[in-house]
Amino acid sequence: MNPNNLLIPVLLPLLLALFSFLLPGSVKRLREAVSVLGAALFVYVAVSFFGQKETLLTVPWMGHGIDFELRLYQFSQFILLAVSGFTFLIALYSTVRMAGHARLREYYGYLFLTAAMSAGAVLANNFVPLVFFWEGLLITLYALITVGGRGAHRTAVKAFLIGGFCDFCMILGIAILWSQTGTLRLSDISVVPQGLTAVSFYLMMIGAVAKAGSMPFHTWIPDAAVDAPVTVMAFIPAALEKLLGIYMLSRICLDLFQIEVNSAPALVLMTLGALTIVLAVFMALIQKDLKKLLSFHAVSQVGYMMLGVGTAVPIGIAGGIFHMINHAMYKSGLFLAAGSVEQQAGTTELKKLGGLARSMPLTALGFLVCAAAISGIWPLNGFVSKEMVFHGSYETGYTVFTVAAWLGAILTFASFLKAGHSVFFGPRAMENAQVHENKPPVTLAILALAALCVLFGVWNALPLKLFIQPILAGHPGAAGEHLDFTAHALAVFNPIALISMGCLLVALGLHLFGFKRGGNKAYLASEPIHRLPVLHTIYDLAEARVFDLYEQGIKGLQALSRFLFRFVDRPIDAFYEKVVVGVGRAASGAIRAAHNGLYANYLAWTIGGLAIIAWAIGALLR
Amino acid sequence: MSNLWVLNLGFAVLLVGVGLYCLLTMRNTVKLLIGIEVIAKGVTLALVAGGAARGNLMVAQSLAITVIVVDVAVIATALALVININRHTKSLDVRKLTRLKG
Amino acid sequence: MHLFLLIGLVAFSAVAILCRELLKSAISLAVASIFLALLLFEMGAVYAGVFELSVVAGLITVLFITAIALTRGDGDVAEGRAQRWVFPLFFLALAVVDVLVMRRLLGRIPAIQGSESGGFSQVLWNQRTFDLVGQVGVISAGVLAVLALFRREGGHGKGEGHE
Amino acid sequence: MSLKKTMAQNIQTIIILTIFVPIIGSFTIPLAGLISKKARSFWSVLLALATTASSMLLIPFALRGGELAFRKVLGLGVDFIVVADALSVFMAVASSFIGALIVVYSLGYIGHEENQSEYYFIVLLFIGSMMGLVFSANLVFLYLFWEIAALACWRLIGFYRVREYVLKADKAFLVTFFGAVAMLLGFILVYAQTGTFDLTAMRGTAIPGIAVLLILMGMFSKSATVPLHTWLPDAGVAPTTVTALLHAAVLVKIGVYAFARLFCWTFRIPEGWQEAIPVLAVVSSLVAAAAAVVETDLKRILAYSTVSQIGYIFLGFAVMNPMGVSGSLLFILMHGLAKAGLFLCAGIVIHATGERDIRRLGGQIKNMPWTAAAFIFCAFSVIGIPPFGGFFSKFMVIVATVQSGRVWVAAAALFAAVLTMYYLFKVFSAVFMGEPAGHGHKEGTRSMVFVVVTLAVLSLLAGLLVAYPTKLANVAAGEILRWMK
Amino acid sequence: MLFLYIIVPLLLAGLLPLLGKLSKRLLPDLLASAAMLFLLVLTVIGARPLISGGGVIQQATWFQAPLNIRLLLDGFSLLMLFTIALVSFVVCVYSIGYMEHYGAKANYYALLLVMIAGMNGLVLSGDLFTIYVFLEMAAVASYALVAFGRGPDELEAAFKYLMLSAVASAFVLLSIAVLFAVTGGVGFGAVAQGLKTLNVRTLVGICSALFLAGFGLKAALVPFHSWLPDAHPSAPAPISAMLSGVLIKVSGVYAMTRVFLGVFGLTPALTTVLTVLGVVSIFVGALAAIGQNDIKRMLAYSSISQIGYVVLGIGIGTPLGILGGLFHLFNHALFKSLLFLNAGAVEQSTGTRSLDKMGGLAKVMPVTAVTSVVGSLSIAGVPPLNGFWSKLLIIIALVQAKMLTLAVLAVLGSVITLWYYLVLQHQAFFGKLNEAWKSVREAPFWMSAATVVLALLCVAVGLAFPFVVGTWLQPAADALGQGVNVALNFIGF
Repeated sequence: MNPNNLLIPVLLPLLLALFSFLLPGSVKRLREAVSVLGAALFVYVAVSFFGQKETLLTVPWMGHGIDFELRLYQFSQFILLAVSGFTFLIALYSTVRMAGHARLREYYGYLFLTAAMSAGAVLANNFVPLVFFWEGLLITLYALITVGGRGAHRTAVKAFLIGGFCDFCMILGIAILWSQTGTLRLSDISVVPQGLTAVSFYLMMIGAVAKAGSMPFHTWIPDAAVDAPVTVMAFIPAALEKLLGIYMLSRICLDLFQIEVNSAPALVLMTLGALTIVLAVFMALIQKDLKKLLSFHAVSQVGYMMLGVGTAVPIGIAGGIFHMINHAMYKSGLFLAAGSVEQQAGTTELKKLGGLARSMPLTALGFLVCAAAISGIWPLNGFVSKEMVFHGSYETGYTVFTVAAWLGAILTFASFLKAGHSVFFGPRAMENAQVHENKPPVTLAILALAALCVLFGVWNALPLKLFIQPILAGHPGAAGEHLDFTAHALAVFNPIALISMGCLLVALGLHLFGFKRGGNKAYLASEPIHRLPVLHTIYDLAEARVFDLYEQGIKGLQALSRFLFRFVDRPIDAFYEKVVVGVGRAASGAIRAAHNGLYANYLAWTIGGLAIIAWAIGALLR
Repeated sequence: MSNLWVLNLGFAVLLVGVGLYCLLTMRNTVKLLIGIEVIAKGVTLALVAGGAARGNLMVAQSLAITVIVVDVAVIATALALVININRHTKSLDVRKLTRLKG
Repeated sequence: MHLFLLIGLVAFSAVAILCRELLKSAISLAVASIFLALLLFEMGAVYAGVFELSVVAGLITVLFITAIALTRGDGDVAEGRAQRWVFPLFFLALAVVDVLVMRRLLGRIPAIQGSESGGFSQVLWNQRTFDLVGQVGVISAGVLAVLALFRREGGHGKGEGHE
Repeated sequence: MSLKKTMAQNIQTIIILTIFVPIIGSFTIPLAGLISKKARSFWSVLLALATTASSMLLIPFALRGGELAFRKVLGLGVDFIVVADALSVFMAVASSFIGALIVVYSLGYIGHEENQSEYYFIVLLFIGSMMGLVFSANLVFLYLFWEIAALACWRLIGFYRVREYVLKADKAFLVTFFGAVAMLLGFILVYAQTGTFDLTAMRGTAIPGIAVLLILMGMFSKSATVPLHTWLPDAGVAPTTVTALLHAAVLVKIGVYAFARLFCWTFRIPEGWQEAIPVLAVVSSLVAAAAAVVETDLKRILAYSTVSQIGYIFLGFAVMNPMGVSGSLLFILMHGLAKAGLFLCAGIVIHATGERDIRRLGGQIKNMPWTAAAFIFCAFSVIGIPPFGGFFSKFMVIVATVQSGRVWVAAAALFAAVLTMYYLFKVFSAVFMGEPAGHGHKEGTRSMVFVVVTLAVLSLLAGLLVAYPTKLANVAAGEILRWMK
Repeated sequence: MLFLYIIVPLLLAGLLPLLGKLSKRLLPDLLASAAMLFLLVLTVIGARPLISGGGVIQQATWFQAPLNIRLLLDGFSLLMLFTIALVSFVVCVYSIGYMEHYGAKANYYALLLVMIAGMNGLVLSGDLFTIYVFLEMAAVASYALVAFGRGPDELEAAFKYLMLSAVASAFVLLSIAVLFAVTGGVGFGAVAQGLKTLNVRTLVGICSALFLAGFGLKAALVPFHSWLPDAHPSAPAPISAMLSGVLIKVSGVYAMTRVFLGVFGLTPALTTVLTVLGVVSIFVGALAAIGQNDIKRMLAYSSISQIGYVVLGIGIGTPLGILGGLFHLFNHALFKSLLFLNAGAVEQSTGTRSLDKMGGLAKVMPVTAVTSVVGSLSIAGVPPLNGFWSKLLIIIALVQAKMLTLAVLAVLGSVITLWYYLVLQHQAFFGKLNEAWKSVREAPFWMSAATVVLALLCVAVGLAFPFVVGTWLQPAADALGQGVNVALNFIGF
């Protein structure tokens, strides 16, 4: 393949973005049409790239080893395909959902810019273009969130700042890695993390997992769920950022660094993953707004991926990556469904919704399938990938992570029972009387994603063999082993799978218990857990954003800044304004006071001066 | 002769000292001018004594005369100043001349 | 004789300074001038002595007396009371220091003997001509100064304006 | 041979023109002012553009790695020596170009003030002194142009003749003068050691630490680096065009240029200082960023931001590896574009609303969308977000710092970048977002908006087409560090 | 020919009081300015070629008849003559406008001319005693000129000035008397020769101290400076310019330098004392100036400070130091005169010297404002103005002489200098226009012309400093650099 073709996935969306920017706002349908068609073309390009031989494009750029290098190989082919697919679906969905929005022009522009940047980041084989695209995504993220309206700006800034901080960490990591290895080419690097390179690993890991939305860098996601357009949520935090983040994390763990099983980096990653799973899902459980609930799950699920990749055993890694793609599908589907509901019912508050299954059957179907998938119901894709992660974490010997993952599974299912129950079943809420099914592009997108969830679950061999196994083939940990995860992908009768099933039952029980306790109101089903003695306090604190690292960080920044300002900057200024001027004035005053106008005084100076000079000359002569 | 020169020089210095004392401690402006005159006398003495001691008497005399002439001019100007000041302040006290300071 | 004249010179100078009345001071100064003139005579410096006698003892005394008469302000200036005992102390100290310094100089200072030729006027005219120009200049400066300070016309301009 | 000679002569002529067109031209501006206001404005813009054009003519020469030094013997060891290489050409182009844009902007901004003749006169003199400075290869002439710049800066900061403002101008002048004379003393120490002021003759000379300290005081005072920085925020009392000029094009870049020219290009400085300067730079960066977070005056925030960014430039030069040096050079360009844009945007806001306290501003995006967009573009560039130009320069500086083994310094610098991000967004939110404070403010004249949009677009283009300036910067970096080999 | 420098002003001074009866304004203005212009041209065209081969001694003539007056001219004297002629010409031009309201112009010019004659004579004399005589001549004229306004301030200042000067003269004379007694002569050559043959270090030390006190008082070196802040501000502005610009340099610095470098020979002890005095003067003068509210008093303190630089430079004793010191002397004559003339213009227009009451005068007095900016920056040592180059040379010389501490102090001094000049600028010219001065007009033509000439000279000397240094200063520094040899060579004449 001609290496220059590698620019197409970047340039095509870029052109689409420019088209959208330049097209006057008054032109209505053309923009949507071109966008959908263009996105389809994008998918076509990605598909045609799939399975190609490894291709490298190198353009000299800035010297110092900074070249514009793109590399197409199995992993990037796969991610590229996913990116293009989601772009297409979101574009399709947006034609309805965003119709008539005041800033449509910018919306599509940023959408395709995001796609272009993502494609670039995925293909980049040199750290500088990688960071270029990677960090460039911050701008589109910022811009897309602000499309949500005036109130969204705060959230957009939050997202930007968190992302920026983590990206800077990654830059530092890259810088260290470069200084250690002497090259910026990703494909040339493979080091053992120790000493400085370990620092580099952690820093780059922060960048990667933060992009994916891991704790504690997740806090903008629930905020954005409220402020940003739901398509943006479905596109970025739910899909693209997971793809990119976990892609990067896998690159770091598989290629750039040689991570041993249960080595310190692996344990750190797993711990972070486990914490993310549990803490985020606890937050998700008690949410009373569908979009917020979904957004917390978007965080929680990252934990599985990190846990999987962090196990450093082949099945775990494969599970993590597989979970990434699965999650992108069902979480997008869920967000899109939520968006559909929002568009039709005007709200996503669980309390105000109910019984929509009849009036919006297709949306409900899509939602339920996706919810089942995320909960890990057999035989959907979520089950497969989660099982792989469970296996992987179990293999490391640290069962505690497996337990945490199971706990997450329980609560995930419980919260989706609550959500599904309160939105689509139960008595129909008064406000929802006039709700109808949404337009075809919307349902099409949702159903397509749901169908993929089923497909990847039932025919899991397809993604596993096509996508996942080739990626791991070159991995040192898997070298020599014959990789085949399909064998027991859907196997139920093994201890781990059985425990997982049991977890689901526990979740059902919890839900029913809560449902009864809450006076048959589904949205209150999580209240028993919410009300648990210690947990309740913690929840309150969390609601007050005490655990929000961003808010605390900003407070810290401000405090530090005030400190530096008051005790370093101002004293320096005071030195000039007060001390120097004061000393000058004081000296001047003293000298002026000495000139008191008395002749005798002046004469005394003269004679004294003569005496001193005579003495000095005498002394110096000797 | 050298000893005589030293003697004269000693007295000349004494005169200058007395004159400086006057300038330092006295208040009356006219008195100060008298102090200046005393100093001038000391200087004249020193000049002539110097000449006399080394056989340069004629030069010394011409120098002394010039000094005296200069002295007159200075004293005249000074007295004119004193009289003018006296017109303004109605006083001869040098310690009241402290308009200019700082 | 020489020493006597020197002591007289210093003594009258001191009196001129310590005298409470300006007029007496001026006269004491004139007497001191006469002593100096005698000293100069004694040293052979006749012309300088004559000049001293006429100009300093005469002209300057007249100037002083005129000024004292014009100002009539000697009554309002009270010299410090301490003068009576401070001056002797100062004088004594000065004299002691003077004697000490001069004794160290005694006979120690090498010197080049002058080799003068010609009389006074020749020296004055041939060697110190430039000084004469200077004298003329200084005198004219003095005259112009007095003229400027006692000028009638013109007023004070803005000189008095600022305080 | 003769061809080469004619070319050298051409280059000489161009350099002389670049230096003296603005300097001599500046003195004709008051004369043009006698004709009419229009003539003066036109003439000023023309001069500025001519300077830019003439400096740009040198780019091909510099890209070829050409280095030309020629001298006019004046006696007393202070010959007028001019050196044209990639470094000086890079600086000259960056400064004169941004300067020219600011002059265009001034047409709208200063259009109704008094003392316009003086304004344009001094601005052109300012630009001219910068041109002279970058081409000077004699320490005395370096100092000379240095002080002319300080002088111009003094008049311009006190442009509004309010007493407090004039006092701030005095402060600026005094602090920079203090630093400058200290630097002069340093130069003289070097002179006492080498017996020459000629930089070209001193390449690779090791100089004593005390001289480094003294010279550094000059650079720090001019480039407003902690602890000699507080005059720069105070200089915000000047018309915004002036502040933009100070921050972006001319003044603060002088110090860093001198750093590159002296401590990288010419002298070998003692080990201890090589270790200390990066730390000093990053401390400056941090303190200033912190101050920017706390301040509420729009222009003071931006001023502290400059102080903070200057720290990076120093850092890049101070680590003395090719990447750091070319990163810092790029930084000068990128920061110049973006900071000029930010200030000029702030100028539009201040011009329209008469308000500088960000707590009393808000919602201006409604009234001035172009300005808001330009502001955020430039802010992205200053923060260092791709694809804007600032990203590359910051990235290179950080990477170079790590490469030189100073991981903690790089980490601190990145932390300052986080602060930068925070305060710039704070400013943007406070000024353009939120509830509108006051309505119906106009966006400013066409020339003003044109310039800010141009700067914003240039900030973006500088990132997308970063390869071109980098080429020049790399050539310069190679030349600068040549003696190290 | 050189005798013209003395006799022309002196004769004119004698004539003017008579001519003044004929024409109160025009004739004195015209004649004085013409005489000064004549001397200036004479210096540039006539006198400079004389010293192409080093110093000369010229026999004065009176209508072709030789007089027994021998005038010494070397590079140093020439520089001083040039400075005197330049500043006094500008001052005369300025006086045309300024002295209108004082009246008695003829008398004023006569005194001024006597003063100039005195300074010229001082510079041209080759004899310690003659130096004293002409010093007194200039001084007596200057007492009267300080008191010319006859206000209480003026009289008080003149009185103190006179009383301190008289003491200084006595010191000088005493020293001359001792030298005369020891060496048997008062000519430079005789004294130098005598001191060379005799070994009288202690005596020379004492004489040095006396000379330093005497001439130091004339030059207003701290601690002998106390009269200057009173006398210079009180005088009419052109006279302030004259005093600060030339008189303290001629009767103080020139005489001191001549004696120490040309007759005694600079010893390390003297170097130390001179440089320390110089630095102390720099700081005392500069610090005192910060707190001043009277514009002219500030300038006067500034003179003390700048004289400190001159003495510092010369005191180093190295060729470069001397060059720097002399250059600064010349420059200071230019810019300090300029600043005093500016102050005079402001005083005349607004009627006040108080900085507090001024403000924003740049708007109504643009020429004065611009020229004063030039002067201020120049004196602070901002390039490319002339003050920078001379300070640069001094500091280079200090560093080369390994006097690093003094160099740092000198540099700091120039920062303080800039400080108070900025205070002056923002109080007087910069800043908002004070309401009271809305109707103030720019100074009359001749005054503005004088300031513009000086300002242009400041710039021109700054830009063309190699030329100026080569033409006027290098010969002067060379003459001094030879030390006592110059004087010894002249003994045969």
